Amino acid sequence: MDVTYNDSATTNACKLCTPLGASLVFKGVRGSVPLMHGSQGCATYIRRYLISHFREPVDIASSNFSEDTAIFGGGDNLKQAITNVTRQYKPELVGISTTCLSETIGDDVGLILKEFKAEQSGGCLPEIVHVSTPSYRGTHMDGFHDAVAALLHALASSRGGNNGCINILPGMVSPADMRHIREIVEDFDTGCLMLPDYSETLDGMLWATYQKIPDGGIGIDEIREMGGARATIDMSRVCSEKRSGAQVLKARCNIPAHRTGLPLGVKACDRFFSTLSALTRRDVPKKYTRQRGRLLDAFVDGHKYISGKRAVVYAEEDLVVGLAAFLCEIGIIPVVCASGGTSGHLREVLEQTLPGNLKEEIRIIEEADFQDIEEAAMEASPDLFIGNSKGYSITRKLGIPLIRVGFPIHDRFGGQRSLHVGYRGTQQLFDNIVNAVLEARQTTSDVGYSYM
Amino acid sequence: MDVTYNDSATTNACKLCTPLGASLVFKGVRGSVPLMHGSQGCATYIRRYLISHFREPVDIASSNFSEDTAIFGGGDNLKQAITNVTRQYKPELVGISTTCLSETIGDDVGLILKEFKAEQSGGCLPEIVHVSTPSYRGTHMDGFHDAVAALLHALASSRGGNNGCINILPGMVSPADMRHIREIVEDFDTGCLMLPDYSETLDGMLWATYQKIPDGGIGIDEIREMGGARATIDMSRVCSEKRSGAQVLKARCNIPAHRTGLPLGVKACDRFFSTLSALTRRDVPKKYTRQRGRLLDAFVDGHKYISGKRAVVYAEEDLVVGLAAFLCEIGIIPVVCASGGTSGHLREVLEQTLPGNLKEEIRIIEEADFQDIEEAAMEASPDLFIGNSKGYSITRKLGIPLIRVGFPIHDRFGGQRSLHVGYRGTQQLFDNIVNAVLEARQTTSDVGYSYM
Amino acid sequence: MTDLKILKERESQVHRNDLKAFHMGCDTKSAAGSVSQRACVFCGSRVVLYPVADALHLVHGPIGCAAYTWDIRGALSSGPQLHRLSFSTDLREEQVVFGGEKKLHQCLTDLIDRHAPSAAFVYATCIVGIIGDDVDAVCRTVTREKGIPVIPVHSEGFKGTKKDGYAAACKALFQLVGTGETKDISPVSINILGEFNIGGEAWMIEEYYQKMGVEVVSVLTGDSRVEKIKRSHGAALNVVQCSGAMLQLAEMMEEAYGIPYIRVSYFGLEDTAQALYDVAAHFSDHPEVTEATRALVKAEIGAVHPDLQAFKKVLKGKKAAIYVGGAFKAFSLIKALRYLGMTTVLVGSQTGNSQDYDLLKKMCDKDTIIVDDSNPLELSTYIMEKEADLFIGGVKERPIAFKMGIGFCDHNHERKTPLAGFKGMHNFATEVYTTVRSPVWQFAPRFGGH
Amino acid sequence: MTDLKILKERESQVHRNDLKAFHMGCDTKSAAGSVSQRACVFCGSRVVLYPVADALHLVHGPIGCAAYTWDIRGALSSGPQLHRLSFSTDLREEQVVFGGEKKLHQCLTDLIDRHAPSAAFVYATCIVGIIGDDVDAVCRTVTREKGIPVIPVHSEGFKGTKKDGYAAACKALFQLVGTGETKDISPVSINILGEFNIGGEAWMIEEYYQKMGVEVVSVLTGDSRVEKIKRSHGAALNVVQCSGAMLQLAEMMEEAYGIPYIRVSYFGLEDTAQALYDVAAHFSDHPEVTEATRALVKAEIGAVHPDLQAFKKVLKGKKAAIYVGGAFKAFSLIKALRYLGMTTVLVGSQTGNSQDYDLLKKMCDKDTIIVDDSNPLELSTYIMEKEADLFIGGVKERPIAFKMGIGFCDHNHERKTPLAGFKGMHNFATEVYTTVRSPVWQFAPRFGGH
Repeated sequence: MDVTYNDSATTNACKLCTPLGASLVFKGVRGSVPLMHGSQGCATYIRRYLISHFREPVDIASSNFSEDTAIFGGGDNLKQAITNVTRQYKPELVGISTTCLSETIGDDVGLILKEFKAEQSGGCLPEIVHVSTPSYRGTHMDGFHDAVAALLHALASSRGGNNGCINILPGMVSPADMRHIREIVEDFDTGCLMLPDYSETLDGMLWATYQKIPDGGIGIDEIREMGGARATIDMSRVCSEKRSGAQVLKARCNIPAHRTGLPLGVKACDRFFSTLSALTRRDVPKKYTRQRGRLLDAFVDGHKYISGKRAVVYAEEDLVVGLAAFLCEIGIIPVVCASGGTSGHLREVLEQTLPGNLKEEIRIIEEADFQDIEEAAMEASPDLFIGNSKGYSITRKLGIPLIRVGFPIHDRFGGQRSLHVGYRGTQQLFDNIVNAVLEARQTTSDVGYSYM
Repeated sequence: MDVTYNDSATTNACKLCTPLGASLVFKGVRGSVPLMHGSQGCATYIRRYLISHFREPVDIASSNFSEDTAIFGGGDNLKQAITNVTRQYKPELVGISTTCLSETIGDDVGLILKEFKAEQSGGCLPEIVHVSTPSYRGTHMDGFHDAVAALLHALASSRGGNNGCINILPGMVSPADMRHIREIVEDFDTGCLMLPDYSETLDGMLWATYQKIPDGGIGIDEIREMGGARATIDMSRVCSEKRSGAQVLKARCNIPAHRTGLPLGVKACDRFFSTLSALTRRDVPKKYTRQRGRLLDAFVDGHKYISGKRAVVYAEEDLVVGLAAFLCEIGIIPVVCASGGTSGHLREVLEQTLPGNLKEEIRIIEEADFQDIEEAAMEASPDLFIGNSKGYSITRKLGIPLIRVGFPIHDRFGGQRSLHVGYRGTQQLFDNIVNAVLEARQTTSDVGYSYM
Repeated sequence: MTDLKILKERESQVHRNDLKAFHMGCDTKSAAGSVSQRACVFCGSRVVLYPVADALHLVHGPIGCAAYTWDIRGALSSGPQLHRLSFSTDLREEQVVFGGEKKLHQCLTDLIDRHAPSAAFVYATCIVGIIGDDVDAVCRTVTREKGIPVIPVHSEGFKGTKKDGYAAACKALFQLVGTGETKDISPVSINILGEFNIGGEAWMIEEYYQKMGVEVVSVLTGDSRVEKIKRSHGAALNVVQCSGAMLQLAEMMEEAYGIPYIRVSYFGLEDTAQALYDVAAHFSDHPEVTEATRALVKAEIGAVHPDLQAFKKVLKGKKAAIYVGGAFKAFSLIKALRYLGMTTVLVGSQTGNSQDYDLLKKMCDKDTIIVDDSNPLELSTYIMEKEADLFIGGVKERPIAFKMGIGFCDHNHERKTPLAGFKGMHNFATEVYTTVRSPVWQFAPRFGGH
Repeated sequence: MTDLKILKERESQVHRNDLKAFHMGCDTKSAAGSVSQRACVFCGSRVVLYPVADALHLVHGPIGCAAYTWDIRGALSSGPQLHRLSFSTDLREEQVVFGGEKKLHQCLTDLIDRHAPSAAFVYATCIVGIIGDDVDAVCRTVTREKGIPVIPVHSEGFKGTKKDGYAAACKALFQLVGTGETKDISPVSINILGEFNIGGEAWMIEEYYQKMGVEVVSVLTGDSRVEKIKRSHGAALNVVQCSGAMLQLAEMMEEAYGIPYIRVSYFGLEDTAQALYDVAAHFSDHPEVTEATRALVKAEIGAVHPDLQAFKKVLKGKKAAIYVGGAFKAFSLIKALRYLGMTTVLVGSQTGNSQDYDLLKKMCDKDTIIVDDSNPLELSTYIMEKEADLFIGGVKERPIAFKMGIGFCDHNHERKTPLAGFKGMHNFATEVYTTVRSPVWQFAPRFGGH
């Protein structure tokens, strides 16, 4: 029997479902509560998964479908859910994502919300934004990008007049990344409107009293302001252009869009910094030229430890692109570049980005699961893995180090604080890679040098 | 036969010799070249040792004693050396440290320099500062502190009038630490005069043309200005007060001195920040209260992984004090606190700092070598070591992790960039400790969870 | 009281213990829009079946359900590790439109060929019912084709609560029970039900029974194998661990095979001893069992008692909050904490029933807060009001405790430490001691840290 | 030429190779104030004796000399690891004033009791001579008391150059030579001198000799044992590796025991083959040795040749700078680089003598810079002027190369990779290839990176 790829089972998925990405985006808006329209389990599982990475409360409400709901439609449940969330959390925004269940039974969420607003016309309602995220269509990254686009679609308005700010669509980076990106943009003396921004909401402080909705996030007014910005920098290169938030801003508010890719690795950072420099007509601040200088110095100091090493890279597609390009800069061959992502653009973007002479040595796997990655790794005799925690069992079998980046980090501490972007993030990653190689060499050596 | 401690051999020293510390200080002055008065080997060995940690060129000149010199005195060699260094390097300052050899033969360096200056009265000489550093008296830390005091003694002048700056005597911290300390002080809108400052000279960028003396360091004019500062913050608590640079500034220029200890751990950082706050009459900037908040959040998130663990700590004495106090904050018992240092104050300062209820569980070893540390560790059944690379062979035997801090880091990469101070440095250290424990648990487990 | 606005729908599910009777409004579905800590039907089934280590567990649906349950539990296996892999039919839009049976059949075939499992469980998730796949039919076909039991688990998330998921799992297991060989089984024999071998707990308990002279035919489902489950009807007694998870299987086995069952808990010294004595009592015609049990209990308690007394000195008077999945676990926790000198100021469960709550009411002090199917806002409010020193719950409760500067103990399936039995009590006490005594709380805002 | 101001004292030590004769001003002490890359007498002794793995190495002096030489070299031992510990009398002011003999005696006694070494070397450092300790007397006393050879090494740092340290070490070793049993030693036997088993090089070379049918009596001092050194006078031939380090011992053994010696190098295919053939030639009355040597060389070269050709394609035309301790090593490096298609644009050594430099002159192309006892300013100037792609040196040279964006290869004692023999050449070529071809240079300022 002829089995096409899509006919086979997924073993140890290298992706998550769409509503997770959308919820993460809603967690990055000030005063927002994510609400999933579907069964209770979806919200609970996703909360658990996010909590284990971020180690922060992650309240996601659910419309809690029952069997009746599935038969008679989820309208009443959704309305009740919005009402209850509003009463308990007093949110400024309720971010609704659908689940496969509500999508499959055919709930028309737009219509339900229209009815609801009409019914509640007397009261003071929060903003309600909804994004369609059936988990049988795409991955968490699609949910993420679609939620960004939905927010901009609902809120961004052309306000005639340039507010001088720069819009940043960072994609699914860490809270530490978001803080660093903001620091960089602001060091160009320019306002930064970043969507989403969960740098505080998912990496916050201890509380004296319980915060129903943690402080932080981009405000609704700020999302509106994105329609009056100087430009949009979209850090995704694989996201379909027509689906992207940058496109919404361009089409609606005429904001020029720049797709820089993730600023990871020297060249990608240079691209980002020179974009900022051009947009703001300011020189790159000395702080960053020094960081860059130290990074290059480290590249040289460390190159002999890692030159010619072979790495398996897996993550969200944009992170794979960033990592693979960076690895090629430092002389590590990304022999396997894999992602569970389904954008369809990974191969194309990688081929544009990576040096042509390595083409034959690099295996690109789109829509990968960890079984694919394991099989490819067994053939590729890699020296190390770079990716999230989920590859651990494979590296354990192979006896090689795993350098943990991205999401989720479930078997180490501080994933929310790990920095990937900028010269500083690249420096950390570089140091981690060199040290992983040194540690492996030291540990497996009979001699155990204390001097390497 | 009755063997007193000092009669026995030192096995695997946990200290270095005095001129190393002095040279490091001279590397932290702009336009300065360190010059060792003694045999060639001293400079070469010390250069090699420093290069292996900092991975930067470390030019240290030597007066290159020969047998004749040792017999007839080193005056001519020293003069010749200063002349040659001046001709080749065009330094602003030549920082002379003696070695055991020149000290033992009784060279009167002060007198030699006086003669030299008289002979050269026509020419344009660099500043020449000298510090007596016989390696049979004290350790590298004594050389370090004495060189700071010697520089201040030679250069700092009361200039009548407060320049508003704050003097920082950071002690032997990393370049990254120095950058961070400067960032903090400057974020209080206050000038920072830091002695020494090798943040750029020993952690620099690639060069287009060879730099005889790398850029960076505190300028001679700035050292002079230290005599007109608002206050001195001395981060050493073990250094004999009467020997310290802070005392020179107090005695000579009437600058108030504050001994904060190293800002490592929440309480020590709080002390440092509130000192700055009081001196500048400014609130602690929000950036730092947030760093502090996230750090405490991490303390709570991570406490269960590490509570009750037992650590062996060894380093320079002030670093031992900082680390031990920090460990007690997070519930790790520093069962062995050891240093090769000979200040005589380690026990006293630790006893002031550490919680009384742990007294019986903590073994303090002054003037330790690694044989002492190993023996103490074997008895203390520790879970981890925290210290420089030199403890690796012991942790390898014990099969427990070594968290590398301080100097030297010879078996890992990026020691010059490792941050120990501030809330941010404490955060990194905390994350490293938790992750070392998690890694050990994961690796040694039969199950190999990818979820911890 | 606090300024918390309890949702109207939830007013009957939050109570303060006092002399007045109250009726807990439990066993209901969660209010729409509540951030319930509950999971779904699928979760209930997955929890029960997960530890069957030589079975293939195929989740039929879009990727989420499988992705979120991949290797997250501490249920150990002494042999095969097949249960730790995550298999999904990973349904795409095409299958949602045209049906997923063909893909299910293909996936099952491929996976059985590749992994050679002893049986396969096929979990039907939310949309499978909606798109109308006949999962039973596909399972029957593959059973026939591959010669191993391929068992559907009807665990559509929305079709009830986690408890319904337990029931679906029990039904699935019951299809295996009775199909194996039972000769050579001792008359002094039991099955252990509702024990999932978290951190090796089942191994500890099996060892107790071995020492007592009682044969353990099957553990359901800790470190379980399909072959053992098949012959579990040969046991003389079913010993059902606290949670309601597997009571239904015991009832089905009683009805079908006449095997009596008793309910026990292995948590805490008292309950563990009671459990072993109860089993011994069942075999009272074998007095040597009771004798061995006495010796065992004495030795085991003797081994942990001194440490526990030392912990007690420090823990005396500390206050605990408990929010767990099943109410039965809460009973044991209250007792165990009391043994350590601690009081329980809040207790609740996701899935307790009326009898459970009546019993809780009796066990608890006056003013203890008792809640059913609670949420973060309620839980955070009450732990602060009650000044709890410790929160016992699962991963979703952890950040609530931590944000407020309160110690935490994981008593859920993700933990890696065995907490059952006598040694487990020692582990539990150590963990409680460790978290409560940590110096980090000095920095918590509630203790004046800032 | 460049604007570098060569120190007047150093003008005779820096040359551009051309047709005119030049006389290298070498074998002098370093100019005061020059940042020489040289070490001292102690360093020379320590390098030679360090690999004797079952001896105690006690450094008599203040702490520095011992601290900086603790476990920093890749000299491997197949057995005891005593050489990797760092022992010091750690002299303090008290001993400097009142003398250190008593402490030395005490330390030796303690350490011998604790570690039971086969012999002890006592390194006298700078101030020991000055304070007047009679180290020889203490050593004699302890020899008598403990019954093992306790040998003074007169390595006061200022009393000459590194070469004088080699001499002191040779004298120390010579005290052991001749005190062991020599029966059972084959007439076809050698000692390997000047090979320190960095990364296991001595083991590779010993294996070659074994395959040739030549008995290796003793390696001096790689993976060495005191017992073996004692019987090394039983060998028929001393084979002295390139560096001048141990030539003096060979000369002393020739004089005392009539053992002839030959000088060889194991670096590069050509030199290694030559070394083995030279040894075989010495035993020409055993033609099977020559035969075995031919087979060995053929097989070994065959194994590495294809890779080397592949490297050569990429490396052809690249330019190298060499600055190493001994000049003999430089000869081999030039040849090896030439074999890889590379040219040498700068070459120098810390300790070469006139003959060495005359030979270098002959080997090098026109305009190659030749330096003796150079310093960072000179080296950096010339590597930039000559646009070197690779710098071969030690740890102190590394940052000079790296700062200027030039590849680097460590050919000193701290490396961990064996570079000797045929496989070593493969390692060397791999390392050169790896560093020269790294993509990081694209960012170097000299290639327009900024």
